[in-house]
Amino acid sequence: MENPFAQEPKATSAWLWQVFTGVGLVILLGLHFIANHFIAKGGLRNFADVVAYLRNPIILVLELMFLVFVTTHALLGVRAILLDLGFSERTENRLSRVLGGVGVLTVSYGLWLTWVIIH
Amino acid sequence: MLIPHVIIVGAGSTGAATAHDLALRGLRVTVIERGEVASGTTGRNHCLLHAGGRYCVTDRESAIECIDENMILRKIMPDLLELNDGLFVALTEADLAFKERFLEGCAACHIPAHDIPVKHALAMEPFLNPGTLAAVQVPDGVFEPFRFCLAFLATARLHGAVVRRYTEVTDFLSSGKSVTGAKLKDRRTGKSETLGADLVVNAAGPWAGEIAAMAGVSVPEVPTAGVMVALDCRLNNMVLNRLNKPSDGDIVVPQRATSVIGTTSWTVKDPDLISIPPEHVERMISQGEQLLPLVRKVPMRAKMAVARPLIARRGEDARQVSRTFECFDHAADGMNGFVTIAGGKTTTARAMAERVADIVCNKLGIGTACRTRELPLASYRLFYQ
Amino acid sequence: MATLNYPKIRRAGRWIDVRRRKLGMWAYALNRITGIGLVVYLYLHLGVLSLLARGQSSWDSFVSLARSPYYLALDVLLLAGILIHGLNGLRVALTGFGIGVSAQKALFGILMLVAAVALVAAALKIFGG
Amino acid sequence: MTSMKMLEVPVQIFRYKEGEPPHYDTYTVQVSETAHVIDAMDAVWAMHDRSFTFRRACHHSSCGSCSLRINGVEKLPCITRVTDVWDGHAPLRLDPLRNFPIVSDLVVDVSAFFQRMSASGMAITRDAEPSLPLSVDDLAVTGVSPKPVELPENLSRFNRFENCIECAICMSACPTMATDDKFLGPAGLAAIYRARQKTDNPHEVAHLLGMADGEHGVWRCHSAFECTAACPQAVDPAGKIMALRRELIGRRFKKR
Repeated sequence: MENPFAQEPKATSAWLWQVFTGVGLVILLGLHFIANHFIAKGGLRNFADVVAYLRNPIILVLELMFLVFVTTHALLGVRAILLDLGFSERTENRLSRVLGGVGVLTVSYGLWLTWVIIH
Repeated sequence: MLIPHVIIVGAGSTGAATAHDLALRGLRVTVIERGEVASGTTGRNHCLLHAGGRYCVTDRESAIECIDENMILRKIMPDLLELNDGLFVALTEADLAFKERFLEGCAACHIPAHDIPVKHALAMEPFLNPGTLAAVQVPDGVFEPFRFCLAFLATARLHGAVVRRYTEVTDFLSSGKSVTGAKLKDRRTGKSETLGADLVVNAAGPWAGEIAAMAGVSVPEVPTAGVMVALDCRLNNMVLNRLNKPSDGDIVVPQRATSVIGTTSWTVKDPDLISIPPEHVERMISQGEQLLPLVRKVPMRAKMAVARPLIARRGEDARQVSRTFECFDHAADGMNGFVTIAGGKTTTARAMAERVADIVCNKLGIGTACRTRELPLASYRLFYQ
Repeated sequence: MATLNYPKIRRAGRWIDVRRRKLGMWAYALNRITGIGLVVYLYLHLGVLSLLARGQSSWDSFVSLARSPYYLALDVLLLAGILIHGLNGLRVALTGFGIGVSAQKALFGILMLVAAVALVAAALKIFGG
Repeated sequence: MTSMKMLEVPVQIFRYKEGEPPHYDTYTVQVSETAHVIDAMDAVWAMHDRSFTFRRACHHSSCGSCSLRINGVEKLPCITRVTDVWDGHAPLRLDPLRNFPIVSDLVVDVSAFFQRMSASGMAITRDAEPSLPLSVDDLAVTGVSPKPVELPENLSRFNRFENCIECAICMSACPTMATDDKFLGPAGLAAIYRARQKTDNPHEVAHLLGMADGEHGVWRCHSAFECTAACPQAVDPAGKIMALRRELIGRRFKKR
């Protein structure tokens, strides 16, 4: 059955993504923390170890997922706080777009960094 | 010609209904209320939409007013009423003996009354005293006094009426022997002003005497206080009345999430501050407990007291005083342009308004007839928008 | 009729005033404080990682600095923020799906207990080496 | 009148009049030990200061007009006993509701609240709902919200007013409401939920859920549950908001 209000702008998505990435982070962050600060002796890897660590394809995928999830979650959170200030419709849309841009930049920075490290 | 301007003093049920009636007849209306809407007698009433049974033996005039208005209000504010009927319950032989006179009274006043089997009554009212000897079902109802007034005022506004809350009448303007306006004080700003009027309607309930005095006339009114007790839980579906002559604590009105027991009756000097006598509260509990044995087991949610405006000569016993209303055209006392509507009860507010509006229009030479019997009221929520 | 309206800027900070408020309000305030803190940290973290791009020496010198107890203390603080935010987040998610709505206070209590235990364990691990 | 134990209660009241800076005035009033806070307010007005303005009507938590903050927390003074909120020494502080324009003293302009209630279209009377608690044991625990039960045939016609008395306390307690003036708010969303329960007409449902699903609908709620904590009528707005979220999420996944 077609959803009568499918066309209307909805906020469900934002919240669902926040929850989805949030739950994802609980898992990924667990791994990230354990891998980087507990397994690694002294709580931190030196340069060589980091490079070796990231060259492991599974780790690489997990870390990149982590990057995307954490950025999305963080910026959706910032957006929620900003929307609480009840700006005008236009300002709100603009803020959402700006935050989207910030997200893209953040992720691409992360990708670039990883690429540099691996090579 | 210029449309006449009428000032109504008081935004209780009478003032609100009068504003609606006059606005509907095309007059310019300003309601002056010193507090919030229904912050006086109306707000603190028993919420009982009378079917008239309570008065059908002792005061048929009131009884007939009640059943007529009851039926009209069902038409004009259907969404503002809990319509679950009421029971007149006999608990003693004396009550039982009263039943015949009660049924005669109902018949005489055209109040549909049904003598129903006790087990049927107990099925509908699981917490009713199991010792019940008889139960008569009548079309009682329950309203919400605050919204009752808001609905009338919201509709009056749609027809151009102005409602000024937190504004006090401090005096009246007069030229010779007639009132020409009022001196007002805005309690929100402390600023004073004057407002001209072709006529003033005094609908100040138990304060009508004070207001009338400002115009140099008097009203034979006895401010009579009553105590009510609201329980922390609803114990009955229908209004429960004691099947006997009106007396203290013989009605339990269910409303929303509470049951309200009422009421007592004693005359007071100053309606502004009525301290609640503890023994009256206890009397409400002990009386209510006869109808609903659980009453004493339930925590008390609130207790309130307010003065009702009863018309009488001083000294007369408040219970014997007729609950009907009266209009006073003070032209008879030598003061023109000043009319007082006193007595009555919220159930009959619309009829009171119709009566006083007829007098007002007659004095101002306006021919239009009353239309408040048929016209459904606007949403009370519009009052605040 | 002129009314008294408090400026938005003054109202904007109200969420942080939890005096005399109930548990849910504390949960919300905590979640927001930790959330903001974590966003700030995220970008600091990404900034620091740029040292990796500058090559071995700059990173390893940072690592040696980062092993000082003061820095580890900050790690514990960070971990506290993550645990509170993450676990309270679960409460928000669950109630949003209509799960445990009536028991949200107990839910919060339990989750925070878990957070506390995990934090202590982690702290011991971190300082224990 | 029999003798009753009286209390000497200092009451510190927020005062505001147009054009003057807001401040607090303190009055000491005499009330009986069983008095409610509204009786103390009445005494201030009647005996001490006639310029003091506040809203009130029914004095038994049915009209919802007297709502304010007692020592910072939203309450109905008509059902709040002085002895339950007064420590016996410090003045009892009375402030107007938050998140509403202040008209005068404790009087706020509640039009924003009623606009939301109108938007929901929730009728204040409902049919065929249990209006009584199940048993004596329930009286204590269920308070104002009887458990839903199957009514015997002859009882099913009973109707009753909604528990929500539109006191706007939830809008004052809500942290989101403090800044987001477009937020539908606890009562508004709870009303949408109640209205939605009443209808299966797809267009009405779409309209109601559409409102709830906007940027300033259920998703702005931060699950602080302050509304439910403050509600004097056990309406549980937060619970209703979560129920709406659940339905919206359900529909979102059904759609695809």
